[in-house]
Amino acid sequence: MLALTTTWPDLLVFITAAALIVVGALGVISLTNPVHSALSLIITLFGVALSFLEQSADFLAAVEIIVYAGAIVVLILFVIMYLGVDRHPHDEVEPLVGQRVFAALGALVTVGGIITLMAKSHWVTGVMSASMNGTSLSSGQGEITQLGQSVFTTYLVAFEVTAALLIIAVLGAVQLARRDRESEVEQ
Amino acid sequence: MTHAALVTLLAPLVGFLVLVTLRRDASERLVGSVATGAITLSFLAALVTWVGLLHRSSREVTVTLFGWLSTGSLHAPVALLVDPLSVTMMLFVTGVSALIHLYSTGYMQGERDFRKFFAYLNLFVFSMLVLVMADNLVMTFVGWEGVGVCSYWLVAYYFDRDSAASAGKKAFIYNRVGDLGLLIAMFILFSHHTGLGYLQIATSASTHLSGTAATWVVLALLLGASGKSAQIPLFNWLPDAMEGPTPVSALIHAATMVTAGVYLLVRMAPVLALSGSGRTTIAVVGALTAFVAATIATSQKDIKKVLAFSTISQIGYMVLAVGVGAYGAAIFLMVAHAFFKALLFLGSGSVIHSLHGEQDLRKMGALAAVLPWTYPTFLVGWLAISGLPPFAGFFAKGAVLTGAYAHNKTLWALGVVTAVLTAYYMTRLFVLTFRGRARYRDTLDAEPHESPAVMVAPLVVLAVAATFAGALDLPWSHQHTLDTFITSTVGVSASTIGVSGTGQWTLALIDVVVALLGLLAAFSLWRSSTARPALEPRFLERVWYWDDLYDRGLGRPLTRVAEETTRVDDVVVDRVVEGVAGRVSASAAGLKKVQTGLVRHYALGMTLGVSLIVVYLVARVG
Amino acid sequence: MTTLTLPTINYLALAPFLVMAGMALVLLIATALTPSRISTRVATSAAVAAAGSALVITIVQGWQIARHGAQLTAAHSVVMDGFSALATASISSSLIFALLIAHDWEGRERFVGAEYQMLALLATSGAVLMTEANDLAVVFLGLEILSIALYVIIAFNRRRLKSQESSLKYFLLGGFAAAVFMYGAALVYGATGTTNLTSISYFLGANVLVHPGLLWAGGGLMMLAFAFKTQAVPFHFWSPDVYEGAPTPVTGFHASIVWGGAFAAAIRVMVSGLGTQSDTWRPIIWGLIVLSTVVGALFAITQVNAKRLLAYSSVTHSGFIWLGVWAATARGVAASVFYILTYAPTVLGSFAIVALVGGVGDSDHYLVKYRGLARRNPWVGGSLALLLLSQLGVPFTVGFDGKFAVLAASLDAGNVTASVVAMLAAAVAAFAYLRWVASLFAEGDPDVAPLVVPWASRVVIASSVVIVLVFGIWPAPLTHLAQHATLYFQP
Amino acid sequence: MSVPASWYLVLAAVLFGIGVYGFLTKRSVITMLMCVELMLNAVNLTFVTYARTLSDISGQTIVFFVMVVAAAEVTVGLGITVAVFRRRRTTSVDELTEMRG
Amino acid sequence: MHSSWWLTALLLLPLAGVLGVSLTRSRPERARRVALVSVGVEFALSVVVALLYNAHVAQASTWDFGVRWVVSAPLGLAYDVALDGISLALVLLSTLVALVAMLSDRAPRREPAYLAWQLLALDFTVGAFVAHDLLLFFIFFELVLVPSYFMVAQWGGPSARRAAMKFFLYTFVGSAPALVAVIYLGFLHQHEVGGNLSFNYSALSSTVMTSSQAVWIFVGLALAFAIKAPLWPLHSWSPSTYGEAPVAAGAQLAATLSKLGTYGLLRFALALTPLAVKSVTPVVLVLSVIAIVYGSLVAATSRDLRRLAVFSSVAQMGFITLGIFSGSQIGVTGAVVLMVVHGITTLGLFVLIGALERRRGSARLDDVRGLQGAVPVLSGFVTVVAFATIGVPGLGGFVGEFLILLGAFGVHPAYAAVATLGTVGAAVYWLWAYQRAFHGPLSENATGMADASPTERALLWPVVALVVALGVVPAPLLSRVAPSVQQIVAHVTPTGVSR
Repeated sequence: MLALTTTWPDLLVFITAAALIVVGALGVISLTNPVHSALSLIITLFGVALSFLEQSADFLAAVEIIVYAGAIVVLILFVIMYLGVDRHPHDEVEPLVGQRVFAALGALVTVGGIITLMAKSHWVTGVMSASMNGTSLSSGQGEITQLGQSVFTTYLVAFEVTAALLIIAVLGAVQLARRDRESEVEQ
Repeated sequence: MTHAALVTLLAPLVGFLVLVTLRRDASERLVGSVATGAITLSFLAALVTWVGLLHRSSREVTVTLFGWLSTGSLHAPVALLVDPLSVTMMLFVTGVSALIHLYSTGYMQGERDFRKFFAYLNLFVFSMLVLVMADNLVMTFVGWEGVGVCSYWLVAYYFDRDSAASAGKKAFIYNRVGDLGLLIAMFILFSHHTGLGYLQIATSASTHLSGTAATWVVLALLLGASGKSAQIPLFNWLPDAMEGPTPVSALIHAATMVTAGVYLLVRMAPVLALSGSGRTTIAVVGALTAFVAATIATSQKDIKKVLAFSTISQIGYMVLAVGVGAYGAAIFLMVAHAFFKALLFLGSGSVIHSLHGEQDLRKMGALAAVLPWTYPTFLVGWLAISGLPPFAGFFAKGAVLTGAYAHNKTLWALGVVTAVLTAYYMTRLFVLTFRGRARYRDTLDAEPHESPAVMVAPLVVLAVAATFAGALDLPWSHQHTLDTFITSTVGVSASTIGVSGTGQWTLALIDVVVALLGLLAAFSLWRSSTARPALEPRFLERVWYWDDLYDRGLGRPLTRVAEETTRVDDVVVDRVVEGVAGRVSASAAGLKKVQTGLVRHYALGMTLGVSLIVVYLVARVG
Repeated sequence: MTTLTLPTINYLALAPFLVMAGMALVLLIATALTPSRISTRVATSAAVAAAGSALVITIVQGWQIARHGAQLTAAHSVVMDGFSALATASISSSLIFALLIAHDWEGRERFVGAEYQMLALLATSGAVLMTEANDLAVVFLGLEILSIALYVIIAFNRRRLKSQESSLKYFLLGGFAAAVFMYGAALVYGATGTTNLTSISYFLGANVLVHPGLLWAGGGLMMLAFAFKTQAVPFHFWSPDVYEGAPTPVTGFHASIVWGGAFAAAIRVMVSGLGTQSDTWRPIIWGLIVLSTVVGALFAITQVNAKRLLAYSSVTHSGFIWLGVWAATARGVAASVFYILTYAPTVLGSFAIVALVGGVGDSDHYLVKYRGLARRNPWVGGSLALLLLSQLGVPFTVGFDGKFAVLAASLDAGNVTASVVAMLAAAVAAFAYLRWVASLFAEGDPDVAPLVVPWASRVVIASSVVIVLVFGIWPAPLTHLAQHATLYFQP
Repeated sequence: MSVPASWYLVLAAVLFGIGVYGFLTKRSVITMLMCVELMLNAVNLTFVTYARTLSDISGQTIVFFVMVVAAAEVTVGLGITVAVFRRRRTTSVDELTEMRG
Repeated sequence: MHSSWWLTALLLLPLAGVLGVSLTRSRPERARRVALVSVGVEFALSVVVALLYNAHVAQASTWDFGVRWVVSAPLGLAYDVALDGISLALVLLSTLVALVAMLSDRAPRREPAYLAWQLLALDFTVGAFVAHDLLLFFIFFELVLVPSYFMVAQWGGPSARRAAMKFFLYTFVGSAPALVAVIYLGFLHQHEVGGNLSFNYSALSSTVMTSSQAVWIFVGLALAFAIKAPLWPLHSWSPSTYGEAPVAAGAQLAATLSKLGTYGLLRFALALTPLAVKSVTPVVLVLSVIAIVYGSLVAATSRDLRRLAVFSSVAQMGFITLGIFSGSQIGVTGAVVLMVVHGITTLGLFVLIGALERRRGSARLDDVRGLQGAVPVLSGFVTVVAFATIGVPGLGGFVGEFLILLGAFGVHPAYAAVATLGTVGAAVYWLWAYQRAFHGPLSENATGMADASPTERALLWPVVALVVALGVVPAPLLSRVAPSVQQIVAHVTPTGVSR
């Protein structure tokens, strides 16, 4: 089955992407220094971008690198540096009794259950035609065009309201990060 | 005639209402006149009623006043039944009451709550009349309870004496237990569709009641009668009731109320007729009570206590008479007893009055000289109750014993023994009071004096009545005037009893002999002595330990049960609720620890929640 | 060359959102252009005006819907039906209340500027968007607009550490929940091939899924987000901490505006989108109901802090609203909407008083402070007592009518056990309210001065009391409205 | 032909699981934030995979929105973190326990 | 058929009183006058209604003054009031109790508020009694809790707050399942006949259901009612509540509010679920009999008049439930009579408790002796109340108890026989209690105590008069109650135990 449907390069790309993703993710959760975690996150993001590429989502792959790795993680790194929390690595002893066990249990059961449910459903049960006015992902057209069309038709409202989100982000950042001029009195 | 009956009934009520609304500072003369006048009026009206009834062809007259308890199939109107039985009762109740009212105006002079006393007394007479004049059981029950309430008030008249208060309570509660019987009897009758009116019952009992049901009714009635008429097993409230003023003892606890049970049984003769075993039980209870009470009376030291047990014993005779079907004899003895026992009580009241409240026989003696009126009248009463001819007691008791003889020889024998005892204890009482040394001088500083005229006059009237009441129902040539008169009600005539003329003479002779026996024995034993421990065993003095038995067997356990129940209520019932509430708050307090404030715990909780959902979905998808 | 045909947009449907977000933008620009900070009075007026306009617009919407029926617009991603109009109306009026409470609070705390109003408007616009979202993507965006703006205003009071701490907690858990929600949305997308709710329901109506596991997993995960926002146990953990930490005017947001959006979206997704699968998700909601009512009640009775108490109380109330969702019938939806519609003013009125009692600093909310309030300020104390009794479910208050409506709907659909459990839990929770009410009337500290009640709070308290009483005794107008708040699509 | 979609879906699920586990076990706010990013990336991966499987561009479009949301979230989240840090000198969530019960 | 405005006026008048009191609250004396006038007029109005009431309005029904006005169709909420003989009796009782209670009690502080709560309690009680709709009844039934709570908590004894809380929560927990049962029944009916949700009494009473459904509905409703009554063993809220309540509140609670429970049992729990009767009757009868015996036993040990009132009530409630579930028309009629009489005697008892507490600061019986010597008139009143409870004929209590026992005996002789013992129990506990405090030598702490004041006499004489009147001429009450009872009994036992 595997050999029949999958070409070796594809398989190789997948394995690479999967390796990047898993290693990066494990790095995020296992490294104690936030800076290292952030760098590890970038590895995952590259893996995700790679799998986007592999699944003909080229534009998203680019955005993933530029926005995520380029902007978000940099912002995170900036804050880590700004606060200087990298110099205070956290104690690796888990203070909460049973937290890890239950966390592992919860994550495993949830993910395992979801995978089971997916597998029971042959991984996908939807059909393309279900979308009332979705734009089909046809191979002939440029992916960006389709994406653009989708954004400005099906998801026009969604797209427009992201503006509100961005205003909030700006407003919030300003409001939160501003220092009070008057003395800060704990009440 | 119906109007006269109404006046008979309502005059005491009006008297009561007038007394209640009188000004607090009304003079004793006014109060006494109103009270006595009301009862006298009632008595006169009763006479008119009687005469009216005699001139009627129908001997049952129903006077319906208004509908009372009428709902569904229940019809219990306020209605009077004027028939020979009720008229007989009305006559002697109002008559004796009138005399005792008159007596009381003297006896109660200067007492606190004079007005209240007479109000209660009037109310009592009213209730008693309701009891005897009612046309149905429910209304009888009204009077039945009404006399109980008045008795409670009057026994506890000296309420600041704990013994009086307790006695009143005891009387009421014992009566209440008896009332259960009457209630149950009504319930059984009603559930057998006999109706609750006496005339209805008389006509429908034989068709609607099975033998078993009739027996249950009779037993229930007997319970009721034993409560009110102080029979075994509920007799021991009556001696305590002597805590009340002596006129009260005379009226309520000797002449009228305590005979209500007998009246009820006679009234229910149509039902009694259906249950042989029921009647036998009645007869046995009566005979036993007569005997037991008589034994106790031989050893009492309190003049009123002796009379109280004597009353119980005499009522025992009446009940015995009912049980053997000698209804006429029962009523005869009831009337005769009303006269001589009221006489004796009032006489003893006069004695007590003269001794400034002394009731102990040992501290009396030789009063014959100082009480010129009381002494002879008391003498009459003594002879009457002892059963010596020609006094009423001889005839009445004779009738009862004749009935018993015809029915059951054992019961008759018991009755005869009781007759000996009766003569014995009454003679003892008489001797200790009026003969011997003037022992009162040891304890009393003042000189005894005869009572005023208002007190003496009733004594004389009663003495006359006690002497001649025997004429009401003379057995010779089967006259049986009284018996014949009430036959229409009870349906059984003395002439059907079936003792031959010779037999009756023989029995009468035996009665006289045993009475003399007891009399002479007592004379010889008590003329010179005041204390004979051998003849006054503790067993008898303590009333066969009857009170102790109730106290140990019922009173104390019940008190404990009540206390335990209270504890259960405080501890268990409430604690269950508090416990549930406590458990809720405890679990709430325990739960509170879940909210640790640690965001990772919160996230974990959420994750586990999601896991649960996922597990459920996996399980559901199969 | 492909042509781009923009979808037609019914701006009436989007108008409430646009008015709110637009006013936020106007205020933002005004802040940027004016040299000094905008006065609170101006900012409040502007924001209230926007909310008021939104309210008016919903009336027009309702009129339109009554005449032309419900409609989809903007490529079916937005729906305008009776349900969205009523939910939006509830949210808009709640916003007016919340703004008025905040106005007095800002005065006490000496905050100036229009930042709070802007964020409140934006957050509310997110909630409004959720009520009319017909696409999982729009639901998600509405949810995030609402949430992210909330994170900021919860942390608004920079002087209070608790404010920031609670914001951070809420933010972390909210982000977590959002991610789970989106994962669920992705699975639903995979299961049905679309994110549009109408399409989903058509798809499910036309196809019987032999293997519904994927769909169920998606639905189950999405439910977490709704449960999270509506404070259903076990996804409620944030709420007491956030209620306690957040500035009191913001606390009032949760059970009114946030619930308006979250329950609206939950109902739309669960009933309209996944209504065919109700047999599957009902047991999950059953669990939420039982846990929320019981746990909320149990926690409520041990609280000593008014705001925490109200948080747990709203957890219990959330369970009641879920009862209506459980029914998944027109009656159920109407009942839940009615509940939200009436609970919002109740809880906002309560918080208006809590904010007043908290006083300057907005930090001391312990119940002991309420001792004797009804003696010092009879009207305020009496109002609070009434609002609490309404939450307790005493007849002739909206609280009873709401409980009655959801119970009726749930029983009508055959959910006896959960109904009984919920009622018993409500009885347990009664202790919490009653204790509070009792302390209001107790002999208080004579040295405590009576509260000064500024006009804005006065308006809020008076209106909420009027609503609670008038619609408690005469609920017909609201039940009528709720009855007509039908979903555009309901299987 | 590419690898089966199921592989990517499992990969995404695993990534999601790692994110969840990390979120539950890391104490630094910033690391937790990164874990949320991991989860969102799993979501994105799932969407893209389904977009390919269903041959529907919508899945990709939504990824776009998720990214916007992620950016906004991170901005605000870091803002809060900074604000808290100023007062408490810590980014450990375990020390934020002033409110409980 | 009379206009429904009579009932509406009955419901609006106390509310107007509340408004008046709150407007005049700054002048307490004037507020008191306003309150008294409104409750007085209310009483007069209820008397007028009683006189107007026609027991056989239509052949089919005994309901009069009816109107139905739907408030909210989706919720099934309706203003639906009507009177029949049973509710009429209880409405009269409520207004009388409210009037006397208000006259008998003065609050030491914040009296206007106290008066307003009393008026509200009256209003809600009347509302519950005139409700011809299960839901409306339930609403009023619940609502009564609020004024009761405030009256007890704010004007009660030292631990009144706790007591009031316990009372509120206890009853509230009980009514939680009741609401579920109410709604469930409504839907059963709606699903059967279609149309809007309706809780109309007449409509619901013809609902078809299985017997297990009937039992569940019964249990749900009966729990709430049994707690309110209170029926053993759900009485444990009452000692603390009656112990702490101020006199007027205590009178209202014990005399009328408790009747909401028994009324609900009869009117709704029993009459709406005929199929449940067979299976629940034994249970209720056993509980009733236990209540009678148990209440008497505990009452016998009580050293306090308030506690005596509590457990005496428990026993009396046992009689009432015995009557209600006797399945006999006579028994049910007796139960209604006893409800009224118990209300009146309890009212008298609370007025007396108030009188004693004003004089001695407590209604304790074990620290004083010989009161009859000091206060003969008050003692007389106590005696009358006691005898009415004991069931002495000629007083109202006898009529109730006798009818109950008579009716019950025909159907359930064993239960009735045991219950008859309770009549002895009442004598035991009352006479004991009376002897303890009123008999015996006058103790020092009772000397110089003032006897009944003119006001107290003016309040107690009507109570005595009523008790006597009900005992001597019960016909006016019976003739109004019986047709209504007959309808219920005929409905519950169609085969007809008409006895």
